[in-house]
Amino acid sequence: MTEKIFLIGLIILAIFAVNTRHLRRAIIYLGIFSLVSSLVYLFYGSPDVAIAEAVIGSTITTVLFLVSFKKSRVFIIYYANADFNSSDSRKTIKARGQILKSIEKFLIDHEFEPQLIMTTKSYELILASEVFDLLVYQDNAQLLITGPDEYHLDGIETFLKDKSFKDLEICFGRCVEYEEFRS
Amino acid sequence: MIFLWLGRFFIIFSMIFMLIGIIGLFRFKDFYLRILISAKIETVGLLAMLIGLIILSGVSFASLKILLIGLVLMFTNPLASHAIARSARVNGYLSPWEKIDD
Amino acid sequence: MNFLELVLCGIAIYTVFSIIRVLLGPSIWDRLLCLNVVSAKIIMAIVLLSVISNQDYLLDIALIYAFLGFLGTVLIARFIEKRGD
Amino acid sequence: MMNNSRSEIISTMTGLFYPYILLLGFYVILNGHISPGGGFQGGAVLASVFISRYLVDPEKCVRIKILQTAEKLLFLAIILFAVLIGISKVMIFNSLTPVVYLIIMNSLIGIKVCCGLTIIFFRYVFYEGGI
Amino acid sequence: MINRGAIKNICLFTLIWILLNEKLNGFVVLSGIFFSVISLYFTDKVLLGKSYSQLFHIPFTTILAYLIYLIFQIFKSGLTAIPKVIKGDCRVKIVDYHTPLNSQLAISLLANAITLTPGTITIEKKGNILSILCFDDEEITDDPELTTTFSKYEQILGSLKS
Repeated sequence: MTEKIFLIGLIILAIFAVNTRHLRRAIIYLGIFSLVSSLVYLFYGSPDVAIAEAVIGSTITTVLFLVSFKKSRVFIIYYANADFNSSDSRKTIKARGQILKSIEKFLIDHEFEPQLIMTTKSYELILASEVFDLLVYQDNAQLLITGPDEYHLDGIETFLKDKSFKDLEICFGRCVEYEEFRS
Repeated sequence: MIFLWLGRFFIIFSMIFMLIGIIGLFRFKDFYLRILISAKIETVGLLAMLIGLIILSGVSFASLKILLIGLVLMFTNPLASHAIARSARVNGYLSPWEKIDD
Repeated sequence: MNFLELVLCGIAIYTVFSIIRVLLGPSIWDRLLCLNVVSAKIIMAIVLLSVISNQDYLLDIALIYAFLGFLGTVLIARFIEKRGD
Repeated sequence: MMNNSRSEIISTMTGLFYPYILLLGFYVILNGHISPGGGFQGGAVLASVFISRYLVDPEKCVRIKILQTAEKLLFLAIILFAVLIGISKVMIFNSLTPVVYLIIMNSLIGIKVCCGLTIIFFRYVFYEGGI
Repeated sequence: MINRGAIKNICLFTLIWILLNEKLNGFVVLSGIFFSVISLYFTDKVLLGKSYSQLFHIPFTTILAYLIYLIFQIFKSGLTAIPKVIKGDCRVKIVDYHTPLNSQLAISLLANAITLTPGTITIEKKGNILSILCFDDEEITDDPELTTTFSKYEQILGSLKS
């Protein structure tokens, strides 16, 4: 009875670890998988394997996953808002979430590891001090997407063109100045 | 006989504590509140469960080993929660109460 | 069903609920926190199993988890703190 | 915000556990023939001491060359020991009781596994970019 | 290298070795002393680079008083945290606490105790200033209860040398 509950949990964890889009989450799912599976080994009477699973699963495999995960190409996305305390309308927030999600989907399809950073800094400060691959800047209902790399920006533009976001006005900038975007 | 019921009392006490911890995990909407209350109440449940099992199994090498497990957990468990809370703080993960304050 | 077996079953149900929180958790730190919670539950279940079945050698495995379980959590936490969700 | 990357509490408190983890590893290796455990598991426990040392001072590396030589020598020793026991069983009956044979074999395997896993860990962490 | 602290530590490790083996005879005691000496020597020479016995010198009475008071405090504040879970909403703040302790180990043990109690978590330690995450109650402004608890820990841990 009890071990069947743990077995069902194992199956759920395995499915989620394989299907998730974010590799960091997969590492944590696999950590819990190894914990639960070592308990299941005990239920079926093999403490030898359980000890090996406990030691290896909690230390060595974690290190190996983390080091090999660091080698994947990371794509840094900065998201900033013009006024941080602004209470946007519900529709705008929903559309912004959809856009960020579809950019992440595009990047994962092209074998990048997206990393989303939300800041409260101003536009000029981010351009001057931070290293980024894509900058998403929101001013009420307007959205500016810019970045130093021409190639991926073109790809994202063609990818986003197919979908229509009616609540946001998207503007792509190669090296657009902030004043031009404002006017 | 009294030891049997004392041990059972401690185990039921720990089960109630853990139930409250699980409810808290689902009820709070903020990470900092979850780590502050729920995860720590789980630790209370863990220690109470180990004390109950020591009382149930009497004086033997096995109960001394359970005592050793409890002692070790009292030194290693706070390290893990400190590492998690510090990592969230260093990264600048904001929670709703801070956004209101700024 | 024995009293201790009933307690073990209860811990199994609690573990499943913690796993659901791991799968739901909005940020990555919520998931990491629940890994810590699940590992505490598993240690408890191993100690209970050893008391139920009177096999003292199972306590060694719980002892190994108590000593080494925090290493994985600390390593993952350290990795995440620079890179975010 | 806070800039330095390692926590002082963790680096202070992890040092407290070193001898206990070593004792646990020796216990798992030596009692491999009567309780669960054995060479591989005990060696992995011993190797995790080095992983926890990485938390304390991340810059300090071990000399990998020495570990590699030791691992090769231990591998030879395992084979040679088994062959010698086999020969002596043929020549003189029951020269060594099985318990002593198992303990010596387990401890050789344990130290070899500890060397191997430590080499893997430091190789990954220091030459492949670190965590 | 051979001093009283090292002999005390070897006795402690031998006790733990007997506890792990779950039997008490001459062979177990002898092997326990042997492996204790080996692990202490290995820790000193390879892992730490310093003397373990000097670095982690904790008197037995101190650790006993610390643990007993800690368990008492954990259960007490665990009971007081239950209404907060049922109410379901709280506010959190970060306070800086300045300890008069000067030993590195004593401050770490204090931080451990703070983290283990429900309701408070140590986030950062810099020198002897601890950043603590705790509740933000409107009624209690100066946290007198928190400060008395901490000063009790400091009284217990004050005997540790730096």
